[in-house]
Amino acid sequence: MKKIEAIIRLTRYESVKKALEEQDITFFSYWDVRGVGTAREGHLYRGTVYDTSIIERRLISIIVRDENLEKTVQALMSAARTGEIGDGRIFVSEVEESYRIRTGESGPETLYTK
Amino acid sequence: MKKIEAIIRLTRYESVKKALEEQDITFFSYWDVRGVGTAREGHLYRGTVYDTSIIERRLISIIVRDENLEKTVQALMSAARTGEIGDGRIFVSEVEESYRIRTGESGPETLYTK
Amino acid sequence: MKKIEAIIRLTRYESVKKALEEQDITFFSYWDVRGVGTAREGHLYRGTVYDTSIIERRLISIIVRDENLEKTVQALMSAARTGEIGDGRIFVSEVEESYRIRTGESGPETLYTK
Amino acid sequence: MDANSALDILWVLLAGILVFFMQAGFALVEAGFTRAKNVGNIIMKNFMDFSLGSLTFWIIGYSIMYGGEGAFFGAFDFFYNEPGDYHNLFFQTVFAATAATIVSGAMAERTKFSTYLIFSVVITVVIYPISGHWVWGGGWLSTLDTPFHDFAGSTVVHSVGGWAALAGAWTIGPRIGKYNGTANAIPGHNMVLGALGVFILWMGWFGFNPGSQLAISGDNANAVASIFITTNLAAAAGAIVTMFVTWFRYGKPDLSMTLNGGLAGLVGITAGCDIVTPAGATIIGIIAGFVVVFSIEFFDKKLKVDDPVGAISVHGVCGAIGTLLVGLFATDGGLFYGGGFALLGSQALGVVSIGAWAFGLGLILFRVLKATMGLRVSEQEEREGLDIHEHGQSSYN
Amino acid sequence: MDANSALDILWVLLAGILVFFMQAGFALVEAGFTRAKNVGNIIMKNFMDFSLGSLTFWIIGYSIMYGGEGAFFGAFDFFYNEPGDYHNLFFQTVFAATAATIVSGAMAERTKFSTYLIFSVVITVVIYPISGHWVWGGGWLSTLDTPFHDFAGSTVVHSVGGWAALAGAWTIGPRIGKYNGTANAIPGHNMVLGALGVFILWMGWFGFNPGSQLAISGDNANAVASIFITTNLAAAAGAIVTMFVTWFRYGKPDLSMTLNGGLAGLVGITAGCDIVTPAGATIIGIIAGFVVVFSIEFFDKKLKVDDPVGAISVHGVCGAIGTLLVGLFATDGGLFYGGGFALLGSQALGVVSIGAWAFGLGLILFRVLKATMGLRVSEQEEREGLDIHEHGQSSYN
Amino acid sequence: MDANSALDILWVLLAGILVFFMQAGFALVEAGFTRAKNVGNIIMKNFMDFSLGSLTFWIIGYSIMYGGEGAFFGAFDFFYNEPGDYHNLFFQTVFAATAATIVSGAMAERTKFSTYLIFSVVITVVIYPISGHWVWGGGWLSTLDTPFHDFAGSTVVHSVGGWAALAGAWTIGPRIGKYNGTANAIPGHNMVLGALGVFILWMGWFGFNPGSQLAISGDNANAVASIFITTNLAAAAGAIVTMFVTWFRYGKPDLSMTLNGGLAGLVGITAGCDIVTPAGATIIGIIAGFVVVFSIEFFDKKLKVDDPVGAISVHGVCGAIGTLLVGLFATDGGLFYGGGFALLGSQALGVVSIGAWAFGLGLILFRVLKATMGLRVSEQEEREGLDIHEHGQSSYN
Ligand SMILES: Nc1ncnc2c1ncn2[C@@H]1O[C@H](COP(=O)(O)OP(=O)(O)O)[C@@H](O)[C@H]1O
Ligand SMILES: Nc1ncnc2c1ncn2[C@@H]1O[C@H](COP(=O)(O)OP(=O)(O)O)[C@@H](O)[C@H]1O
Ligand SMILES: Nc1ncnc2c1ncn2[C@@H]1O[C@H](COP(=O)(O)OP(=O)(O)O)[C@@H](O)[C@H]1O
Repeated sequence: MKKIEAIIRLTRYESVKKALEEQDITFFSYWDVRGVGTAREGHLYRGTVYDTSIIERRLISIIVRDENLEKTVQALMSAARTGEIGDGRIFVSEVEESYRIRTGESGPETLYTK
Repeated sequence: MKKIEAIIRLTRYESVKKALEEQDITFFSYWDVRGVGTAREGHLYRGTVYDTSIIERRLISIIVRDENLEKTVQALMSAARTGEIGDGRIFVSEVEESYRIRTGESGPETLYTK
Repeated sequence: MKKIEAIIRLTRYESVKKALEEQDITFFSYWDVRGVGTAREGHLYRGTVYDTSIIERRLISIIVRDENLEKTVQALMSAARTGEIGDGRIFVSEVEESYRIRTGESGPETLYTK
Repeated sequence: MDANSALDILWVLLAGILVFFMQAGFALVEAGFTRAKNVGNIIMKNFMDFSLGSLTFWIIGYSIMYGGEGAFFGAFDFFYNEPGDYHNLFFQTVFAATAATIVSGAMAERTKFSTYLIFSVVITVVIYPISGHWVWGGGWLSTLDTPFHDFAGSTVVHSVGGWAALAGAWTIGPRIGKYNGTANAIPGHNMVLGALGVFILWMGWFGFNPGSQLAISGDNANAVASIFITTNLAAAAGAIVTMFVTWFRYGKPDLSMTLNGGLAGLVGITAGCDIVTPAGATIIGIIAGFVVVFSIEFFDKKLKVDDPVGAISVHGVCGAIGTLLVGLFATDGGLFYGGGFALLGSQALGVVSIGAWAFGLGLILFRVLKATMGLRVSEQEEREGLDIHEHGQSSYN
Repeated sequence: MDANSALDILWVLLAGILVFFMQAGFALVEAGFTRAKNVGNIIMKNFMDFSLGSLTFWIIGYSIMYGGEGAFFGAFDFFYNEPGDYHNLFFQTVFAATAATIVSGAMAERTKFSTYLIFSVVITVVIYPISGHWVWGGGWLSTLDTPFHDFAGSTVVHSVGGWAALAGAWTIGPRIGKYNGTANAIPGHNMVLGALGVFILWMGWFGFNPGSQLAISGDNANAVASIFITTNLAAAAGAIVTMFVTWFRYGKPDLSMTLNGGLAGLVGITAGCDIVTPAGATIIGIIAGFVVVFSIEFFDKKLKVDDPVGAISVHGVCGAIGTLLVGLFATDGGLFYGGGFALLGSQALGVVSIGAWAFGLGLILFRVLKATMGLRVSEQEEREGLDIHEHGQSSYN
Repeated sequence: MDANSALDILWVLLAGILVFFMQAGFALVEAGFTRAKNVGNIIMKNFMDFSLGSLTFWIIGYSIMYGGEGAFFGAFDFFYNEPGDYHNLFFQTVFAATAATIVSGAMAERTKFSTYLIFSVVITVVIYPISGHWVWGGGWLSTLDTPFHDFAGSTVVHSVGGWAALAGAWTIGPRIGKYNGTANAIPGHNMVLGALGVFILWMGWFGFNPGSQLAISGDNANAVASIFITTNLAAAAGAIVTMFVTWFRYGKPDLSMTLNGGLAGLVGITAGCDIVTPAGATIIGIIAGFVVVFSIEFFDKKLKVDDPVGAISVHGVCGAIGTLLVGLFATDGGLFYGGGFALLGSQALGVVSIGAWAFGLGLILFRVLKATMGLRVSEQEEREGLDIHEHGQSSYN
């Protein structure tokens, strides 16, 4: 099993969600993070410019069976892209075990989509 | 060392915390996430139903020594379970190194619970 | 590639950020978490003491090329340390793949800091 | 000056303060019912429409509305300066700022700030004072055989704002993500702010309606007290009815709609608050509380006009209904009190003619602005929030 | 009508507006002192108890309280309709809605919304007006040889609310997680809301107490001004004393308790605000500010009655204490001013009899509701929040 | 008492209520413009300075200010107790609490709570009433040949607060992280709170300025109405001008500065609101709205005095400017109305002498406190937040 962590623009979330659904990826978790990177945003408060590199982003965490890795990454990539600096990253790492709390089952089958 | 990430119902957090304490697991971090899955919640705003699959959840992240993996997963699993759809998942992955910032020590001993 | 997750005091964030910049680590994400550990904070509400072990912390997540692991951990460690109980932890794990959404590139080069 | 005159001036000024504070109420309702990323922009618009309105209504608006007895128009005297009448100037100024504020709500979360400033001024010094003159300034609606009766402005203030809001919301189009096939919910970010806003508005209405008596000495005192009762009962009835209607219709009592329901009752009673009985006021409130739910649904789901705060239904529709109901419930001239159809006819004439004026001029105004300087922010600005793009910072940090 | 009469009516109406706005204050205090997941429910309850209260007090409550001179009961006339007296109806209506609101605070975060609506009405049209009649409507406590003195309602309004709240909070039981062996803290989610609420309440009290003079012409003017001073000093003294008591007792000055302290001073002075000196008022405030801390602790830690906002202590206990202290500090009849024990005796009689009435009827009411339609939401609903379950949405998005 | 006298008392009391509510406005502005970790501390300070101020001003402050006709000082009578004058005591009490509150804003986020309590009392009973006596209590500035004219306190209240704030903010030093070479932005955490605060303050100013007429009977009524207009126009003009200045200067209209701009207009018009025309008021507002932007930048970037809410510029600088402008725009005695330089001279004398008094005594006070009990919290406390350290809990949970 693989864990995919995508750090995307807040504003691309709706498209990404739809793209994932189209690939039958209907399970994931997300939360809001702040990203430090090359993208810059000019903020202004009482005449002082500030905070130019901290951008609000959303981190989407999806654990998938190995065979679904490719299509998920592709879906994420195309739906999250704007082509402007600051589109974000996708990181993939290995997950050893997965449990479904409700049933106690474990293994890749717990990631089945229905 | 293993990293255990449990995505649980917000409302099970207190029980989970107690169950972990009983297993001497007194170190962890958590934050609130939103989960997309099969569970559905009917929201209503000004007569429009919406947002049926996004549920507030808590992600608990615990790094444990290998020998504590089993009991931690068990504690989490039983304390977080309600049996209803939407109980959440537990994912386990490998952690290569751990440092205690205060002392600079590294290795599994930094995870000792005294 | 390695993923470094550092759980630090909120109040050390500014120093940590500066230390990372000095090491040319200018890409990372962070979010606020609550940490349960040995540190204790005495809160008081309407005469009742409470919540003594839950502390607001910041989780910094950095994915680096293997050769940058050491210097990043060192920078984090020294900038986040106060020497008091509750300084937090750093965990390191393996990342298999990294994509830059904007360009679609993958591999460790996406982590280049120019 | 004798004590009675001073008393009257005091009352007008105090009522004006209450109406002034309604600006804060409108700002909070609008802020609470929309998303956090736009809240600074909303505050700024509300703050500016009162500021610009105060200045421009003094410069020219008051004169257009009250400066002469023409059928359609007052006069064109700049920089009003009549020391013995400043209490009225104050009271009318705080009234005038209301109409523009209503429009702001319906067009929230997507309107360009610079364009907003311009149409806010046009509404305050052109659209509102001219139709206002027809009714309150001695114009044609006030000289009908059976004069049009709109005591405190169900139509003159609220409907004018509401119909201009309809023109605006329709012209600018819905927020991104609001409609894809069906109507989606875009929940407001803070119901406490919304509720505090409604409490403030409700309080302000005790200046808005009873203050429109413009005096409290002599027999005015009892008239004013009576208006307190009718105003309060209509609001209460509106809130209660809306709550039960949403409860039956959606399965749960809806908070933000119920808040709208209280406002619907208040808007509805505004025209007739001086001339109906407490029981009549309660019935008007009930009707308004009922209508507002279906009206919001109708605009939202049928017409697909995106109005985040329900301003069109609360102010436009309930203002019109409340004005018409005066023709039925007025103890002096109402159909149910044996007055025949004359008053009802005048009410209908007023509602339609002022509605056409406000909607028509609003439509022209917004179309022209759309074609020239642009009405709407860019898609990116709308997605990322007006606070960042229009003002360079977020409001919550 | 002469200028003096109009002036009196104006004053009663203005005071009524201030008391109306206290509804917003109560809503904010209650919302701020509880958790975010229930805040919409809290707002809805406060909004509804004023709306239902306004309607039902007009329909029947006012008549029960003021409609006749019986020892225990006024009259049973429906739909009050006495044009020359509408200012009093308004003032009494906004008063009446206060008692139910107090109960809402003590039972927050676990009460079923539908049940709440019912007992809110019962409190407003049965419990409050009957005991109110005893004191203000010509009933038996006002015809004692030394009449019971409760000028603006320390007992008639606040204690009635407080004791009914005690009956309710006791019957419904504590929130989940509040007690497991010892008392746990369940911190309120927003102290700014709480503080704004207290500022609004403090302001509203300048209508509540001086407005209860019901006139301002002639010598009433100085009497009213004096009540402003006693009210303000007692509030200030209460806040200061509570702050220092919490500071010494807990090591740090506690914000939410200090806010309660200001309210405690206000509730305490309400009974005697017209009849004590500024110094007397200050001492009453000091006592109230002291008592409220220990009372909150006592109910919370000893009796284990879970009252999230401290309503029982602030309104019930400090209302009772303040009423009794009139027997000591009244310049006319108080023990410390040579008046002997007669007044103190009447005060005690009033406090006890009204306390028994409110607590007794409250207990019956809540027990019956518990046995029939149920008083409390399900465990799941309580854990996940009343906003989602009772109203289908969260208040912060 | 005749109706006119009662009317005057009523007006003074009502204006006092409005000024009282400004405390909530100040608390919200200050809370909104600072960070969430200190918000409880800010609320607590504002709540306490009103409470302590109410008590101590009654005990001694009022007597120092109004108790006698000395050139520099009133009298030393404790526990004011003059039943026929309580309305004035109330009005002056709510005024007095304003000066200390202003200081609180400029020193926010780093001041020790216990020290704050002490200097809040010193400002309220020593610094403010003595210079206040010079102008309003019969002291030397009011007996000049051409008396110093400060109708409602641009200098007496606002500048005194502003200059004491300057002394305080300078003595205590900037917040950690505010300056490292250049000035950094430390964004306020909630602009909605800030905006609501400004709406409340604006409303309160309708008590502050027109209430300072201290009467409304007879010709006072028109005078009061005129002050409503001048006050409102200056505020509106200040807000509009500040918005455009920030727009041109920074590329975007800045919300928090614009809010300051409205306040700047209000502070600026306070001295001359009774004696300028509407057009004069508008110009004063324009000047204040212009000055405030550059003043904030000057203190922030040049002098590096860290003032999170802009109190020094809004109250100190705009108060001084507004007072001086009376010398130009007063219809009776102003330079532009042919009155020559006499009034302008008196205004300058008053501004400078009171400025020196407030800044000087403030400086001594803060230096002494710094050397003795300490003015500032520890670095750790400041970083982690005053709420946790001074009060043991966070305000948002
Ligand atoms: N090495 C990294 N570790 C963690 N997060 C990263 C890393 N690199 C980028 N990110 C995240 O991705 C976001 C986008 O990166 P950025 O350089 O701004 O855009 P782009 O990917 O288009 O070059 C950053 O704001 C940050 O949140
Ligand atoms: N593959 C996944 N990747 C990430 N998070 C997941 C994944 N599957 C489930 N989750 C998380 O677990 C939650 C519970 O899953 P759900 O299907 O609703 O319940 P159940 O586990 O009882 O079938 C989801 O809301 C989501 O937060
Ligand atoms: N095993 C763990 N898994 C996840 N988070 C941990 C773990 N151990 C510590 N932490 C995080 O690190 C924080 C600091 O730990 P703590 O024991 O308080 O301080 P110290 O490291 O100085 O002993 C905790 O609050 C928690 O957020």
